[in-house]
Formats: sequence, C-alpha cells, structure tokens
Amino acid sequence: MSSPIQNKPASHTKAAINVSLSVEKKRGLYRDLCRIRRFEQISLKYYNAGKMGGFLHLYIGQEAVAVGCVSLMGENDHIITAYRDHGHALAVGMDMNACMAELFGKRTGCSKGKGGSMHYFAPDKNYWGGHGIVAGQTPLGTGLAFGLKYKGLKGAAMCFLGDGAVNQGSFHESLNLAALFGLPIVFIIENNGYSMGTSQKRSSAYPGCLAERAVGYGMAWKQLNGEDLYEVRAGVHDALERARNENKPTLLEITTYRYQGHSVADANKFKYRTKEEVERYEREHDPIHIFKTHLLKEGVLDEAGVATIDQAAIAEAEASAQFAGQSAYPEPAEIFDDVYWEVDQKTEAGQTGRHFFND
Amino acid sequence: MSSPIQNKPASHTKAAINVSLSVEKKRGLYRDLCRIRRFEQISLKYYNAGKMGGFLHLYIGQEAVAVGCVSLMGENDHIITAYRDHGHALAVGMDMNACMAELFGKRTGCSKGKGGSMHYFAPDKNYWGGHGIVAGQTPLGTGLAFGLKYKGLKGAAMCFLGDGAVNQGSFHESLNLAALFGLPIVFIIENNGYSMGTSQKRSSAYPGCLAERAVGYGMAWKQLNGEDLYEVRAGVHDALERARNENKPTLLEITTYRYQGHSVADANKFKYRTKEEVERYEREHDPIHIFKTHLLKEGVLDEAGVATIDQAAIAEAEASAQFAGQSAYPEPAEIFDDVYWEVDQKTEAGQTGRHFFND
Amino acid sequence: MRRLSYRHALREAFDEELARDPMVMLMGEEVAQYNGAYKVTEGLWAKWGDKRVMDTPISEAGFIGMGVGASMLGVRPVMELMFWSFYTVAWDQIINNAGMVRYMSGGLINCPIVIRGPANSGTNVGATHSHTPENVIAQFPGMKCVVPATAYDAKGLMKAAIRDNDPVMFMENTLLYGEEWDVPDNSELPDGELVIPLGVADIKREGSDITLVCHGRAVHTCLKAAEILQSEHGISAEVVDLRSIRPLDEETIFNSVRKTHRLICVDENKPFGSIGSQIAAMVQQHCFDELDAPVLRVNSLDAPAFYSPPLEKIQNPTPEVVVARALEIC
Amino acid sequence: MRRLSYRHALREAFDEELARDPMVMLMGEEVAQYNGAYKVTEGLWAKWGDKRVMDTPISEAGFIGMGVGASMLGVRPVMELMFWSFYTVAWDQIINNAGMVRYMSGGLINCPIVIRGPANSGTNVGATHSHTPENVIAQFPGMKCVVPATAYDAKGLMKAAIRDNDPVMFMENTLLYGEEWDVPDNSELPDGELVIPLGVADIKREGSDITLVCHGRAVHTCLKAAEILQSEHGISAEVVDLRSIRPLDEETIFNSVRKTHRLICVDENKPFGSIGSQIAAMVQQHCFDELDAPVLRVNSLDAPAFYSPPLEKIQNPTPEVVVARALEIC
Ligand SMILES: Cc1ncc(C[n+]2csc(CCOP(=O)(O)OP(=O)(O)O)c2C)c(N)n1
Ligand SMILES: Cc1ncc(C[n+]2csc(CCOP(=O)(O)OP(=O)(O)O)c2C)c(N)n1
Ligand SMILES: [Mg+2]
Ligand SMILES: [Mg+2]
Repeated sequence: MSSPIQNKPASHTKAAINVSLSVEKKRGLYRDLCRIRRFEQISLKYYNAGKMGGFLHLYIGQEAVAVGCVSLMGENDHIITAYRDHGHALAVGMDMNACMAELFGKRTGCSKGKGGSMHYFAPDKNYWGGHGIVAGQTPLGTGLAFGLKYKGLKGAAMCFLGDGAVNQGSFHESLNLAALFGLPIVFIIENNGYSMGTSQKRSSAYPGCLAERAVGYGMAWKQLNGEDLYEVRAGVHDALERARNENKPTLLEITTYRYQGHSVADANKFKYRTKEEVERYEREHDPIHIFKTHLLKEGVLDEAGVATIDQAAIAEAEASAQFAGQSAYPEPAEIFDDVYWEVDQKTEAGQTGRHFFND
Repeated sequence: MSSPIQNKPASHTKAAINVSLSVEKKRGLYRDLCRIRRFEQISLKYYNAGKMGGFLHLYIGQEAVAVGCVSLMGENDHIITAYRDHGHALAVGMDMNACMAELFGKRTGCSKGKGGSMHYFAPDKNYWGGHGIVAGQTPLGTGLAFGLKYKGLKGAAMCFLGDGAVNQGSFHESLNLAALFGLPIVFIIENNGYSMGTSQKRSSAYPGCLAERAVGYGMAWKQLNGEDLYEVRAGVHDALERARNENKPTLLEITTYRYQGHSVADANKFKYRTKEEVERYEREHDPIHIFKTHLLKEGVLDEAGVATIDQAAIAEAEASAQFAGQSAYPEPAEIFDDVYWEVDQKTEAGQTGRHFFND
Repeated sequence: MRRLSYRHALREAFDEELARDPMVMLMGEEVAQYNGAYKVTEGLWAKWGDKRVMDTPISEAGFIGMGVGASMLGVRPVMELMFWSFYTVAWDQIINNAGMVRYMSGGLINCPIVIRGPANSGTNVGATHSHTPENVIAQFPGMKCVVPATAYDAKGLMKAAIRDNDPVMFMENTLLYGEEWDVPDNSELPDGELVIPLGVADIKREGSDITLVCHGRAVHTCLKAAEILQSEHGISAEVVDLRSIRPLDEETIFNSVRKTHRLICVDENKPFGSIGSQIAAMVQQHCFDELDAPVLRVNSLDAPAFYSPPLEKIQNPTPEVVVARALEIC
Repeated sequence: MRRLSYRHALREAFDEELARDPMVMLMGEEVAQYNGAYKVTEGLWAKWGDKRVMDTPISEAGFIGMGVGASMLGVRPVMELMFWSFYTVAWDQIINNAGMVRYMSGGLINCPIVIRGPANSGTNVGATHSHTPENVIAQFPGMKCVVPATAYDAKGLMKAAIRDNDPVMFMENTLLYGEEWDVPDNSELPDGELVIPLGVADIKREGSDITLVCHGRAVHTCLKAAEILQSEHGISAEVVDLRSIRPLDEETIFNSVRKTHRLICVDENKPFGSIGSQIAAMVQQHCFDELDAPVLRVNSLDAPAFYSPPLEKIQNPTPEVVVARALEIC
C-alpha cells in the first residue's frame, strides 16, 4: 500500500515543473540551499559563543524540502511550519539580517526579539511561522486554507510538521477538517526519522509509512524522497495543483535527515543514532550535494559558479551576524507592545479599561 | 476495503461463542435488553414530570451493543463509555434503584447524586463510567488496558465512543498509543449515524467506514451490525480474544440507531432525520425484537416467557422510580465530600494545610 | 422600547455584523442546520447560507485553530463552543495561538476572532460541563474577556467584540438566554446601532453603603441582594457590573469603593483565584485607606459542580448569602 | 550533609519510590532512553527497565489520560511533561478526568497520579514554553499543586506526592535543576527517609518587619531581597516559602503577617489571578486589622514571555524590584 521511496531521480528531473525552470531560477534554488546552510552554521557558531538564549533547532540536512516546496509558491500560496523554521524563512525571502538579529534577541529581529529561533514570521511573504507547540500549527495551517477558500482566492496552504508531530490530536482533527470541508492544503511531514531522541518506530504505529494516516480520511497521500530537490518539487507540485484546482487536501511524507542534534542542546545526538549513520547521510544523501550534481551535469553551474554562490552565502551570513551583534536590544517599555492590536494602534478600544495588570 | 455490513445473521448465530450460551444465559440477555429499555422509558417519564435536571441521553434502540459486549466480559475485562451510559451500567449489573436515584439527584444514587445521568460508575463491576466530554474517555480506556498489562492480568478493556467522537484528537492519540504499546483494548464506535443533529457524512471524512481510521495505525478493524446481539457477540469476541491473547488492539464500528433525540432536550429530533426513518428502524431493526425472534425460533422462550420478562422489567423500573422518589437528597455538607481521597479518609495528608477555599 | 431575550439579542448582533462585513462568519457545532444547541443562532443559516454560518465536527482544537488561522488572513470568525467548558480540549489553540502569535511575531499578526458560548454552572449538567473560565482566561495578557449580564449588554458587547481586532472570549449564560430585557431598536438609537465598548463597567444600581462588584448571572444575584438589603435592613448597596473582565474598568470599581467604603466581590468562579480574588487584591491595594472593612468574596462553593439540582442551587452565590456577608461588614 | 542538585534530589526520590512500590512507574517523552530532556530521570531506565520507566510519543492528552486511566486500576504513574507548558494540550485530561472523576463518581474512584516537569519562564524559550500554571491549576478543587524551591524540598515533597492518593501537580524549575543544596542521606534521618507533607509552608528566613510570601524560584529572589533589605536598609524580612499551593498552609502566612504587619506576595505568575492575588485577598480579609499597609504583589510583567534574554530577565521579579516595593510600605 505504501509508495516506496523513489531512488531514481530521473523521472522527477524530467517532470514538466522542473524542466520548465530557467537557468537563473535553478541557480537561485542552489543559492537558497547554500544560504540556509551557511546561515545556520554561522548561527551555531554564535550560539556557542553565547550570543543567543533558548533553543536553536537546526535544519541542516533538510534544506531541499523547504527550498523545493517554497519554490512552487504562487501569489496566493501560504506556508506555516514548526520551530525548525529558519529554512522556510530564508526560502520565502526573509531578510537574513532580521533573521539573525532575532536569534540575538535584538530589536532589529524579524519578531523584534520577541519570538526567537522558533518564531519567525513574514505575513508579507505568506509565511505564518514558526510555532513551538508540536503540531499546534496544523489547525492554523488548515485555517490558512480555509481563509483562501473563504475569500475565493485560488491558492493553497502548505503545512509542515515533523514525524513526531503526527501523534498529536490536533493534527488528526486538522486532517478530518481539511478532507471534510475540501480545503486547499498540503500537509507535509518532514520525516527526519527522529522526534528528539525517539525513532519513528518507537513513537508511531503505522502500516507502511506515516502518510498512510491519510487513508482513514479518504485523503490522497504520497511518500517522497527529500534529498532530491527535483523530486520534492515534482511531488509537491502535483499536490499543490490538486489543492488549487480541486480544493482537495493531500498528506505528503518527505523523508529527510537532520545532521545536528534535535536542538543545539541535544547531549545525546550520537546515542539514539550512531555517528556512522549521520556521516553516511552527510556523505550519500546530502541535498545540497545532490542538487549541485544535477546542476553541474546540466551545465547550469560549473565548479567556480558553485563556489561563488557558496562564498557569497558565507559572507552574507557572517555579515548578518555582524549586523545582529551591532543592533540594539529592545527597550524595557517594548515589553508591553505587540500584546494587543488595539492598544498598539491607540484606538479607542485600546484605551478603554485596563489592559495590563502590573500593580 | 470496507467490510460491508452483514445482513445475514445466520453465521453469527452459529458462532461458537453464541452456540455455547446456555438457555438461562440467553434468557438473561433478553432480560437485560428489556430492563435497559424499560428503565429508560420510565426515566423519560419522570424526566418529563420534572424529577430530574440536566441532560438525559437515552440509549433506546442501541441496547444490543452494550448487552452483547458486556456479556463477553470476564473477571479482568473492563469497560468505559461516554455520557449515553445507562445501558452499559445496567448490563454490567448495576443496581437499578441506584441508577434511577442518581437521575433524581438523590443520595442513594450510584454517584450519591453528584454525577447524574452522564456519570454512572461501578468500579466493583469493572465499569469506569460514564464521561461527558466527547472522546475524553478514550485515553482513560487506553489506560485501563495499560493497567491490565502493567499488572500482568489477562484481560481486555472495551472503550466505547460515538460516531461524532472519532473527530476528537484524544481518540487518535489513543489509537496510536494502543497500537504502539500493544495494549489489550477494543475501541468500539457505536455508530448511530448522528452526532447530535449532524449526520456521519457531515462530520467525518472517511473512505468506506469510520473503523478504517485504524488503517493508519496498522490496527485491525471491522464493521459490525449492532441490531443483532449474536453478531455483536461474535465480532467483539474475536477482538477481545485478540486483545487478551495477543495484546493487540482492534477498532470496531458497530452500526446502530437511537430512537429518541440526542438528549431529551433535542427539539430537532425529526428535523435532521425523518420520522419515517426513525419508524423504519423501530419496525425493521429493533435489537430487542430481533433477539426475541432468535429466542422464539430457538425455543428458548415462548411468547408468554417473553411477556413475563418484559413485565418484570417494567415493574422493576417503576419500583426504582418509587425508590428514587422516596430517597433523600444529599445534605449540604456532602458538597465537600469526594473531592479529595485523603480528606475523605481523614488521613494526615488530608488534614495538613487548607484544601478548600470558601472564604 | 422592545423586550428582547438575551438569546435573541445575540442573534441580532450576529445578523447585523454578518450584514455589515462579509469577512464575519459563524462556525461551531450545530450552529447552522440545527440552529444552535441553545438556539442562539436560530435562522441565521437559513438566511446567510453555508458559507457564512457553518457547522463543524466535534473537533474544538481543530476548528478553533482553523478559525485562528483564517483570522490571520483577515477572516473574522465568531466561533461557538457549545459550552465554554469545552475550552479544555482547545486550550492550546486558544491561549498559545490566538493569545500569543501577535506577541511572538513582534506585532506582525493579529487575530480578530470571537470565541463564544455559555459559561456557567447551575444547570445540573455535572462538573465537566459547568466551568466558568473567565478567571482562567483573563490571566493571559493578549486575551480579552467579556461576560454580559443582560440582553442589552449582550448585543452591544457582541458587536464590539466582533469589531475588535484582538481575540475576544465572550461568555454567555444558559440561564439567561431566555430572560428578557429592554433593548432599543436600531431606529431608536442616535448612532443607528448598539455598540458597547469593552472595558466599561456599568453601575446596575446606585447605592451608598456598600459596593457589590459582579458580572454575568451574579449581577442578578446582587440586584436581588441589594433589594433585600434596602427593604429589610435599610442598607443601600451599589451594584457594579464589570461586563468586561479584561480590559477591566477599575476606575468605576475604585470610585464606588471610595464612596461606600465597603466591598463584596460576587462571582460564580470557584474561590481560589476567582475574579473576586483579583479585585479584592487590587482594591485593598489601591483603596487601602478607604476601606472600612475587609473586602469579602462570595463564590461558588469550593467543590466541582454537584449534579443534584437542589444541591447545585446552593453551590452558587444566592442573594441570601450575599446579604448575610454584607451584614457582617455593614 | 551531602550537597545535591535539585535534579539529583528528584532522581533519588523516584529511585526510592520505584524501589518501594511496584505500582510506581515513570512515563513521558524522552524520560527513559534519552534520560530525560533535562536529565532528571538519568539512569533510571537503565536501572529499572522498560516497564517501570517508559518513553511515550508526543501525545500529552493521550498518555496523561492513559496514566489517569491506569491509576484508576491502582497503578501510580509519575508522568513528565517535558515542559509544564504542554499542559495546554492535555488540559481536559488533567482537569476533567484526573480532577473530577472522584467527585462525579461519588467517591468511588481516586487517581493517585503525579504530573511533573519544569514550570517556569526565564530561559528564553518564548511565550508558549514559559507558562507558570500553578495559579491555573490551584483554582480547581480536586487538584493538588506543589512547587519546591530547593533540592531538599524537591525530594521530600516528591516522595509525599507519589504516596498521595489524589492527583498532584508537581512543578519544577529548569533554572534550579543544576543548583545544589544540603540534602541528608537517608542514613542520617530518624525515619530513614525524607518525606515532607504537602500543605506545610517553610519559613526560609525569619524576620520581623515585613513578610515575603513566595514559592519556587521566587523564594531565592526573596531571600536575596531580604539580604539587601537587612544590610542596606536595616529591614528584617521574613521569607515564607509556600512549597505547596494547594493544600495551602494559610496559618503560617497569617501568623507571619500578624508578626510583621506587612506583606508582599512574590511569584512568577502573570499578575491577574496570580497566587499572590489569592493570598492578598485572603490576608486582607483575615488579617485586616493587623495590616499596617496594603498587601503588595510582585509578579512577572504582564505580557507574554519575551524571547530576548536581557528583556526576559527583567520580566520576572528581581530582588531589586522586591526591595523597592518593600521600601514603599516599610
Ligand atoms: C506539545 C509539545 N510536546 C512536546 C514538545 C517538546 N518537543 C519539541 S520538538 C519535539 C520533537 C518533535 O519531533 P518531530 O515532530 O519529529 O520534529 P523534528 O524536531 O524532527 O523536526 C518535542 C518532543 C513540544 N514543543 N510541544
Ligand atoms: C468536547 C465536547 N464537545 C462537544 C460536546 C457536546 N456534545 C455532547 S454529545 C455530542 C454529540 C456526540 O455524538 P456521538 O459521538 O455520535 O455520540 P452519540 O450522542 O450519538 O451517542 C456533542 C456535540 C461535548 N460533550 N464534548
Ligand atoms: Mg523528526
Ligand atoms: Mg452518534
């Protein structure tokens, strides 16, 4: 019943949605992959230097999923994800400076220092976060699709979640709502094999794969290999078209892998899986390497072009850290901003009655 | 993929679990069916006479499900259900007087007047309620199965829920936990076609039937026709044996029908479904009538025997209402009983510090 | 002036707001085809159709989260919890998503939603169905919380709640749905409609000897107590109806206490952390020298809701208890 | 006397209780093979095995409800919420099932469970991960709620909580896990073990001029404030650590206030409906004539938790703020 992982990328490479990509667009996708990887590597360096607080969940190893999916977005397509959200943020075009400054807790951060690593948002780019409660974003994503349909816009929502998140009730309620109401949404399980230190087998019961949870809702589903950006694009495109044209949801499971620990604070990262396993993925399944190979083969880039893009990404990431470091922290008075819209806008409603109870 | 409803009861009638029933046991099952029906009809009469408050969700039309399932219970089998709980309560052998007195809000009620119609419990009979929050009992039922396994007892839990309850997240979390941990449980969807005024089609997305929600968890499932007590027993027996012997869960969907409104207060009971539909079920699918037909055919009872059992049930139910009417209401001081075990038992822990904050 | 039931007043508010703004829509279990479990939305599905008035499955976390998500795109869903008690299964979506996404996004997002439904005990439906979560909700900066006591307030506050650009938790009362009050027709109003701003308390009865601060059904308990105090004890009680818990009109409370020098807070929460506890804490701090007696609180008796009708009746504040407490400090 | 970290003290409590009663078992996300996200349960899975120390999927409603169900059969699960903040997705199971099944069954059932985990802000993990729900929980009759401030208290209270036959919500603190305190070895104790009854406050510092009532990490804030008050202002502050919120040791609070006549309640809740609000309401009522000044409250500043480290730091009560408030009324 399960659709096995396709290891032969050839067919995807030839999918119309990939063939139609311009050279410039392809180079752009490679640039996106590099920018995400370098941004995160450099954020890790500054995390370790004590410049940030809280969590830092790195996406390194999974980049082709976010980049592939986001590259398919049109004007009325929206995305939402969990706390491992830097990749999606940079892919939609959020400013790297603002992203890094957010990690540093600076006022110039994309959430003014209020959200941190787990809470990047860019409504102007159809990016709705960045959410810390496992699967808590899935009803919200369903709501984005609902909103599109309600407003009569032709578009789709992509809602990302992890393999551990499939066991939260809110996700299942979302699947039923999406299927029942015919909502234009693609749920995308980024299956990196582990929820923190727990392997897929130890957290989930499933027949062949997790995407089969869709069966009980009569929903379409498919498993894709996330190491190949072309496969991601081909499979997700079909699901997006089903959403946009037929108002029908899909549950996709995209297999992928994270090289780092669950978060930077993961002391057991080589206990619940071996170092060998991680290294094998880095060696044999790295999405950036695989996409690079495609582009070299296609003649879209040569080795020098590849290096130039990567160097620029490193430079941009380092510059963003400089920017972040030099930015100011928020002022104490800002603690009470952004709690209530009406208060922020100084409307009458925002000034009637007491809103804050300090004292 | 869906297993179609079996309309030919013959095979079930001949199932070993049914063939092995003694004449006395069969008469007992018929008695149970009548006692539930009559208890509820008479409770409705007294509800309408203003003797009760709150909700009264009647089980009339569904009796073969509770009676069939409970008749399979051994020493270490446990059950739990939702608010439509009178049938299961009487089936496990709860005292009819205590059940009626509970509806009247009397101290002699099974929950001392604290629970009401939705909250019958009899731990001594392995009956764990009676729960008002839709699907809220499903993690508890999973816990009963977990407790059995933890304690090394060979038994199973049966956890009942409605067709509307399948769309609560807690139910799905329960399915995953039960399948993942290998718990001895049978989830039983009593599908009466409606959740309040909403038909199954308007509340749930599903391929062929609701039990197929099990597929995504690799769990066994089956659909049964609940109008025939023999079919219920045959199908549930298999699932119970799987639970007891293999520690494997099953999701059963038992189709059934309620004749009354969702609760006594259902003003729309002939709007979301026609009077004709209800009457057709009463005429053609009544579980008591169908079981009676079996027993008459088998020579287990004759018409006189049937009437005697029914008369006794009416008399018992009327007597229970007299008992309830004559019982005393709880005293105001009892409001603070049964909040904390330690306080009730007057242990040291129950007397250290303030537990109640009146004033 | 027309007499209108609390239920009907709410329905008018929905109808008017549905007409005013195409982004306003209603959703919830049985709100459409069934006309609402308590008939609050009666006739609206017939009038406005599937798109604007929508039934949902029994998936409170799912559909409330869905409404929150849609609100980020500018839809303005008014979502019914058949009982507010069922907030327990949707708590994460309410508090973390509706309540905090604005803050965590540094103000990029706002959620113009209303979550509404009855939030009261006293109808013998058992402990799980008898929550009064206004105190639980009002603790969270980012949330607004409104509890109308009359049909007039219900209509005017609901219209303000729907227009508000922050999440408003609107708590109704099954015991009041059928009660009637004067509610002006729009044609009788200077602005042509009834909108009552959140955060403004209403003095439901003026008095000089003691202040009774209350909200929701407790307002009527206090009004009865005030009558008894006046007629039987010659004590003049002022009844301050908060109407909105957050934002809170503390000035009206403080001014009343400065006048009467005595305060009882009456509400149907369980005592620990009740709205009354918060107000007592505020008043003793800000009116310390004005108080001639300790602030007393009258709450639901501190146990889960008792099913048995006569017992549940005495669990909630009664006029007699309020009178007895008042006599202790007057 | 040994020095033991708060984390290690808890681990000892689990280990001893696992040894004492075969019905005691631990469950939660990553508590077994991973040794706990905060290493509180380190080594216990290796020692006690799969049955007694069990990993669960990320299904808080499911596994907490499962534990509640098992507890009805006599199992005594100690369930970890990786953060107490995740109570939001399990709220129904906690409050309606664990908290009310005893009442609704007329006392036929009890749920001997412990739900535990860190419940604090201040670690820059954002608003959704920084809930301090002791005030939300303590509102519900049927629940017990414990918040230890030291390793000593953590061990003794945890052992009492596990033995308690009612549901106990046990709130730890990530900022204290690594801190060390004196904790006697069992061999040094007259009873051979350390068990601290719930409902008994602890005077962490004696004083005569003002009382600081607090719990959890705020105890240490108050102890520092008390030192400053003493050394810089000659004011002698008494620090009362509640330890247990429900049951609550009100006598110790009242006695202290009767001695000092001044009270500040300090806790890390948001202000509205904080534990401090409840205590202020109680104290002004029961010690009205003893108070020489209004009861003040110091809480977390009234906004969701700010991520930015320097900002979140000033959101929570600091010794300086407590001192400043104390000087207002001393
Ligand atoms: C409701 C809830 N429970 C627990 C957590 C703690 N937690 C954060 S991430 C995580 C693992 C999630 O794994 P997965 O869904 O596979 O996503 P991944 O981290 O692999 O991207 C856990 C347990 C949380 N944030 N929310
Ligand atoms: C969480 C929750 N939401 C809503 C309700 C109100 N409610 C009670 S029963 C019911 C319908 C349930 O239908 P179903 O599961 O099919 O069971 P049936 O009544 O048919 O036995 C609803 C909506 C509730 N009790 N709990
Ligand atoms: Mg994962
Ligand atoms: Mg049903």
